[in-house]
Amino acid sequence: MFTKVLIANRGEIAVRILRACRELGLQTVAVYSEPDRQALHVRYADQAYCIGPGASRDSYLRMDKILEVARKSGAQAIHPGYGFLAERADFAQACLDEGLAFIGPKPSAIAAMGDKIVARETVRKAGVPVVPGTEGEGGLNDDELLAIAPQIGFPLLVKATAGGGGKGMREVRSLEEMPALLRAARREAEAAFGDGNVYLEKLIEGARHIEIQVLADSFGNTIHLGERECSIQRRHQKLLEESPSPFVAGDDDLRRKMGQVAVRAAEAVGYVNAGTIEFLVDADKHFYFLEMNTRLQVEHPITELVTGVDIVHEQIRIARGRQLRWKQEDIQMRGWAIEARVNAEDPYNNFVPSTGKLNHILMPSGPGVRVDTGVFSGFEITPYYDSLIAKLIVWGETRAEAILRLRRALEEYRIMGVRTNIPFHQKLLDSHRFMAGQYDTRFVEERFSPQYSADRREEGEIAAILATLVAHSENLQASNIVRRGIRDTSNWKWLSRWERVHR
Amino acid sequence: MFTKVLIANRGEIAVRILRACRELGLQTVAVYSEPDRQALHVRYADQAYCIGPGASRDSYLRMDKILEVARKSGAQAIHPGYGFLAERADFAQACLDEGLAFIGPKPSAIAAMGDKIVARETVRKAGVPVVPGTEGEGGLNDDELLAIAPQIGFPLLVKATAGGGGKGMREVRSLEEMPALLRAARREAEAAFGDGNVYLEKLIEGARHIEIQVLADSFGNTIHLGERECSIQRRHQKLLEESPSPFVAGDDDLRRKMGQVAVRAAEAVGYVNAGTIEFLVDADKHFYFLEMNTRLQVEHPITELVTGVDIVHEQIRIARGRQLRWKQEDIQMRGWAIEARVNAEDPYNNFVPSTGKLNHILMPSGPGVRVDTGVFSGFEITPYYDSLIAKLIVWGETRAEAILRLRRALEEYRIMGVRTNIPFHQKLLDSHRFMAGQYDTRFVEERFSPQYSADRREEGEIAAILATLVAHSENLQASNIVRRGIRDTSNWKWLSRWERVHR
Amino acid sequence: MKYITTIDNQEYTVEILDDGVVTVNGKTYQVNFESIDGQPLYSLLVNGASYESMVYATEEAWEVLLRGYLYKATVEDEREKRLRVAAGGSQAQNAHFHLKAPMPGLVVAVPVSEGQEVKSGDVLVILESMKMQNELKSPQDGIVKRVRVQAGQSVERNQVMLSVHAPEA
Amino acid sequence: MKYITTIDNQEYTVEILDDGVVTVNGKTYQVNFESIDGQPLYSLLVNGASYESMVYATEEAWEVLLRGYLYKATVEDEREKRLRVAAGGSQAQNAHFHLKAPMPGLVVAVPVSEGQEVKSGDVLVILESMKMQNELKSPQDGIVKRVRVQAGQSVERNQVMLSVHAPEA
Repeated sequence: MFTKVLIANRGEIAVRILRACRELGLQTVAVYSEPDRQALHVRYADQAYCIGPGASRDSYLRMDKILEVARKSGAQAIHPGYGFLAERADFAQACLDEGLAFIGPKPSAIAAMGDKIVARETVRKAGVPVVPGTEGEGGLNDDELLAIAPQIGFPLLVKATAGGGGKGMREVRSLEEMPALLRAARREAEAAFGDGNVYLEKLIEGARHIEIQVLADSFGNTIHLGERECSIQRRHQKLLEESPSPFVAGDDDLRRKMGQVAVRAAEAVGYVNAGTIEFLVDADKHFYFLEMNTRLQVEHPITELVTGVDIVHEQIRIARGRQLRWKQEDIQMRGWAIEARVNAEDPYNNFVPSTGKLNHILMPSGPGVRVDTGVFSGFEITPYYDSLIAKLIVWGETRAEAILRLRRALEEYRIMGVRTNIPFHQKLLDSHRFMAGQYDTRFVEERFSPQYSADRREEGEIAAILATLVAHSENLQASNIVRRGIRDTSNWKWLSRWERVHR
Repeated sequence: MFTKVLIANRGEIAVRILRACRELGLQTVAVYSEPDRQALHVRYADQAYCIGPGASRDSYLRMDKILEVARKSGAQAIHPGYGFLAERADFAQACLDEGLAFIGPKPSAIAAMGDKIVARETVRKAGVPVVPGTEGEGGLNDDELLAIAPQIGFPLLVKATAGGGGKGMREVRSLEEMPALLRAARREAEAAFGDGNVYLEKLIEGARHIEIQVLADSFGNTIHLGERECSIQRRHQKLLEESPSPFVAGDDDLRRKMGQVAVRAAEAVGYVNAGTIEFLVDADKHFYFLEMNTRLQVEHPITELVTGVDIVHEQIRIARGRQLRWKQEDIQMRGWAIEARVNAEDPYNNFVPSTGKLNHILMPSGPGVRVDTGVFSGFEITPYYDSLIAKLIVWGETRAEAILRLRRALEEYRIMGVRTNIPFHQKLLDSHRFMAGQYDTRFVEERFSPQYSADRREEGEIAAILATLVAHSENLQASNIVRRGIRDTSNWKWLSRWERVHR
Repeated sequence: MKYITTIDNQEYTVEILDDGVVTVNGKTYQVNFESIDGQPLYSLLVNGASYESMVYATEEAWEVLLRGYLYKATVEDEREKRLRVAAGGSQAQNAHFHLKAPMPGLVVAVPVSEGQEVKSGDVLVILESMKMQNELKSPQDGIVKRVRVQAGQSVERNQVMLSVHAPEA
Repeated sequence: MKYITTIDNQEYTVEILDDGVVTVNGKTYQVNFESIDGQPLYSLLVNGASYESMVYATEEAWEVLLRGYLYKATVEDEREKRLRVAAGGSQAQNAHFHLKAPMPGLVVAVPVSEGQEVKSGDVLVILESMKMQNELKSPQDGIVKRVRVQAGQSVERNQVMLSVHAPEA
C-alpha cells in the first residue's frame, strides 16, 4: 500500500489533495513550473521538484518529467487532480506501467468516456438516456446531416466532434439557415482542433446542467452522492454550483432515478474511484447523459459538505485497495451547500483575465465557510494558467441560510492586486430568479449582466464621498481627475471578447 | 421582534456575532475604542461608533456610552459576547430598563450564578454535586478555617471569595503549612480584589475540567449539547478544547448524567439562553459543579461542529422569543472537534504577550477547518486587550482525524509581525499523552514544557542551513552573528513571569 | 476644498472641511475615512454607517467598488470644472490609436499588415493569455502602422503591439 | 563563503557555493531558498525536500522556527571564529543593566528607589500589559540608578525604565 503520493497538478486542487494526504498521514511530492516556485503546493509538500518553465506544455503536461520525479522521489502513487493530465488514458497507463498507483479510474474507463461516440454508445446500451443526435454515427457530410436534421427536430446544435467549451458549436433554428452554420462550425472546429468533423444534437431548451457524483471501489461497489446543480455558467464555464439542485430538491424520486442511471453509466465502463456523470435536464424533468468526467471535479466540495463524505480521502482509500465505507442507503444529503468560483477576471470588463501580484488578502472564515485556494498575499497571478484563484464554499441548514452566508462571506473577501469576479457573484445572489432557484444554463448570458451603479442610486452619494476623499487625499487631482477623451490603454476594453481555450 | 443588534464587544467574538446577525438578516451596530478603528468588527458592521480610548474601563466597560450608542443607532437588542460586560447583572438590567433585548440570561440568573456562594447553594439544593468546602459558610477567620480543614481533608485549596483566575489561591498539603499559606492567599486576594476573604475547597487530584453547554428558551425548555473537554490549561487559561471529551466518549451514561445535572443547575436559576456548567471530574468519574458561565463561551464552536447547532444563531432566536428548535433526543454528537486558541504570546519566552503590527497572514483553510478571528494583515495588536487573536477549529470523523487535521492546519498558519503560541500547540499535538487523551488540568504545567530543539536533532542541520542562508543573504554577518554576552533587552526574559489579571 | 464629483451623469458637490466633516449638495456628514494596510481599500464611517470600498485609479475615472457595485466617478475641483465648461466640454479625438497588450500573453495571430486600411471593429491582433483567446479590434477607421509583434511572440502588459493612424493623419 | 553555525553547542560548517549548492560538514546539498512576500518567512528546498521556516534576527542569535521547533543559531564566518577563539571566547560581563520594557504597558509599581541596593532576583518594576502583570526582576546584584518611571505611567516597548549598576561600578 502506497505511503508517498505525487500530485501532478498545481493551484487550489493540488493544495486540496496535499491536505488530504497529510490528514491520512501520507508523504507528498509536488511538481512545479518555474513561476510556481512559491506556490502553496510547493510549500505544503514534503518534497517539490521543478519540471520546467511556465507554459503548461513544458511543465504540467510533461508526462516524462513527472514520471521522472516519481522515480527520483520514491513516490508510489500519482494523483492527477483535474485538467492537465487528469483525463489522459495514456498517462494513467504510463503510471501503471511504472508500477505507480493512479488515483483515478482505469485507463480503459478514461478512454471509453473520453471518446464521445464510444461513451454515448456505451451508456445508451446500458439503458442510459442520451440526447437525440448523430454523434454515434461517425463523420457525416453536410448532405447527410441536412437529411437527418428534420428527424431530430429543431432547434438543434451543430457540435465539433473533437470539441469542447463551445468551440465549433452553432445553434440551428431551421433547415434554411443550417448550411451556412454548418460551414461556420466546421471552419471553427478545424481551426481550433485541427478536425472539422461535426455532429448534430437536439437542443434541450431551458435545460439545466445537473451532475451526479459517483464513487466506486475495486470490489464492484458503486454508489452515488446525490446531485450538483451547475447551470450557472458563462460561455460553458461553471461559475457557481449548489447541492442539492433547487430543481431536484424535494423530488426524491428524480434524484433516485438519476442516481441509479449514473451508477449504471459508471458500471458500464467498469468505473473505479470518483467520477461525475453530467446530465441535461429539461423542464419536464427528462434527463439526458451529456458526458462523464473521469476525475475529481472542481465543485466536489459542495457534495462533501452535504453528504459528509470527504471525496479526496475516499479517492485515496479506494486507490489503496480499500472497500467503500458507505452503502447507498448510508448517504443522506443534509443542509445546503453553494460554491462560488472566485476568478481573477474583471466582471465589469467582459471578464477579461487579470494578472498581477496579490498584495493583500482577507479571507472570509467563521461558521459554515470553507475556502479552497492556492494563493496568498505576495503570490503572483501569471498568465500561464486558468484564472480560478479560490473556491468559496458555504454550508447552511437551508438554501436561504446558505445564500445569506455566501453573501456575507463574499462581502468579507478582500483580494487586492487583481480584479476578481466577486461582484458578479454578489449581484447573482441578489437576483430574484437566482433566489427563487429559477434558472437554466442560459441564465447568466441571457438574463443576467453585471451592471454599473444605475440600480443602486441610494449608494451613489457614498461612492461620491469615497471617490472625492481618495482623490483629495492622494493629491492626484491635477493630473488625474479631469475627464479626458479616449485612452489608448482602455480602448480595447469594449472591443474585447475573451474566449476560453480548451486543450 | 428586534431587527438591529448592538454588539458590545470586540475581537473575534464580535466578528462571530456580527456574522450570525448577517446570516439572520439582522442589522448590526458595533462599538469600538480608538485603537480598534480598523478592527474587523467595525468594518463588518452596518454602523459603528467610537466609545472612547483604548483602556477597557474607558470604552468597552462603559455601560453608559454603550447604551447611548444603542439609543442613537436605534438598536433594539444587545449581545454582550464574553468578557467585558457579559456577566454583569447590572448591565443586563440596564438594557432591559432601556427597553432593549439582552441576548443572554435574565439579570437574576447572572446575579445568582455570579455570586459563588449563592450559586453553590442554589445548585446543591437542586441536587447538583459540589466540591466539598466552606464556600457556603461566609467569611470565616483563620482559626475557624484551620478547625474545619481536617474535616474536608488534605490536600485542599485556599481560594479567594472574590477571586478567579488563580489569584489568592493556594494549595495546602498539611495542617502545618496552612497558616502561612492562608496569610499569603489573603494578602494576594486583598491586593487583587480589595477583598481578603478566602474559603477552603477539597482539592480534586488528577481532575479534568469538563463543561456542559446548555440552551434554554423562555418557554421552560432546557437542553444540553454534550460536553467539552477543557483540561488543557496553563495558569487557569484554557489553551485547547475538544468535544467530545476523550474521558467521556464511549460512556453515554456519564454524559447523560452530567447533562441532566447541568440542565437541573440551569433550571435552578430559571436560566434562559446559552450557558455553560463547568465541572471538575475526578479519575473515578465523580463530577462536581464548579461554576456556571452565564454567557457564550470562547470554545462554543467545537460544540457547534459536533452537534450541528449554531449556538449564536440560537441565542438570537431565543432572545427573539422563539422556541428551541431541538428536543434533547434530537441532539447527536457526530465526529470530533478540537479548538486551538492562537494567542499573540511567545511560547519560548514564558508566554510573554507579543504586540505589533501583523504584516502577513496566511490562514489555514480547506475541508474541516474553521477559523474565528478578528485580525488581518495590517492590523496592530495593542497591549490593551487579551492576547487571543484567532481560534483554529477543526472537525474530523474521528479524534485521530481531527488531530491530524489540526496538525496540518497549524503548520499552514502563518502570522508574521508578532510571536504566537502556534508552536506550543504543535508540540502538544505531538505528545503521546495528548494523543492518548490522558491528561488532566495540570498536564500542561507539570508534564509539558515547550522545549528547544534538543529533541529534533535530525532537523538541526536544516535549521543550520536556514540560519546561514539568511545571515548570508542579509549581509548582516559582521554586526550580528558573533555570539556576544548578556544583552540588556533579553535579560528580563528568563526572569519574567506573567500573571493574567482578572477584572 | 470643494469638488464636483460625477457618477453616471449625476453631479455631487462635495466639500471637504477640516474636521472630519464633508457636505454633499449642501447636506453635512460626519466622516471618518481610513486606508487599510496601505491598500486602495478604504473603511468609511458616514454618520455612524460603516462602508468598505476598493477605490481604483484608472486613467478615465475613479472606480469605486462598493458592496458589489462599481461606480465610475470623475472628481474635479471648481477651477477645473470652469475651465472644462469654458472649453465647451469637448473631448479631443485621438488621431492615433496605439494597441497595447491588456495583459501579458502570447500573440496568436496578427491578421493585418503595415499600411493596410482597417475599419472600426476589424481584428488587429489575437492574443492568448490564461487559457483564453482574445480578439483585439480597432476602435477607429485608419491605416495600420508600426506592427511590432508577430505570431508566436510573447508580450508584456501594456506593450504597444501596433498603431492605427486616422486616415487623414 | 564558509560559516560556522552553532545550534545547541553543535557546530555545523556551512559553505555557500555560487550555484544553489551548499555543503554542511562536507556533505553537498542542492538548495533553493526564497523569501515569501518580503517577510522573514523562507521556503527552502534541500535536495527536493521542502521546508518552510520563520527566521528572526534577535540580538543574540538567529531564531529559526521550523515545524513547531525553535532553533537558536549563531553564524560566524571563519575570521570571526578565529578572532573569538583567539580572544579566549570569553564573554564580557556587563557592569550596568538597563531594564527596558519588553512591551508597551502600564507601570503598576516601582518597588525600588534610586540608590537602593538590590540582589539578583529582586523585583524592580511591575508592568501590566494585555491583561497580564509581570514582575521584572534584576539579573544581578547592584545599586538602582536612574529610575525614570513611576506607578501609573505608560511605557513604550524598549523604553529604559531604570538601571542597576554593578556594586563596584
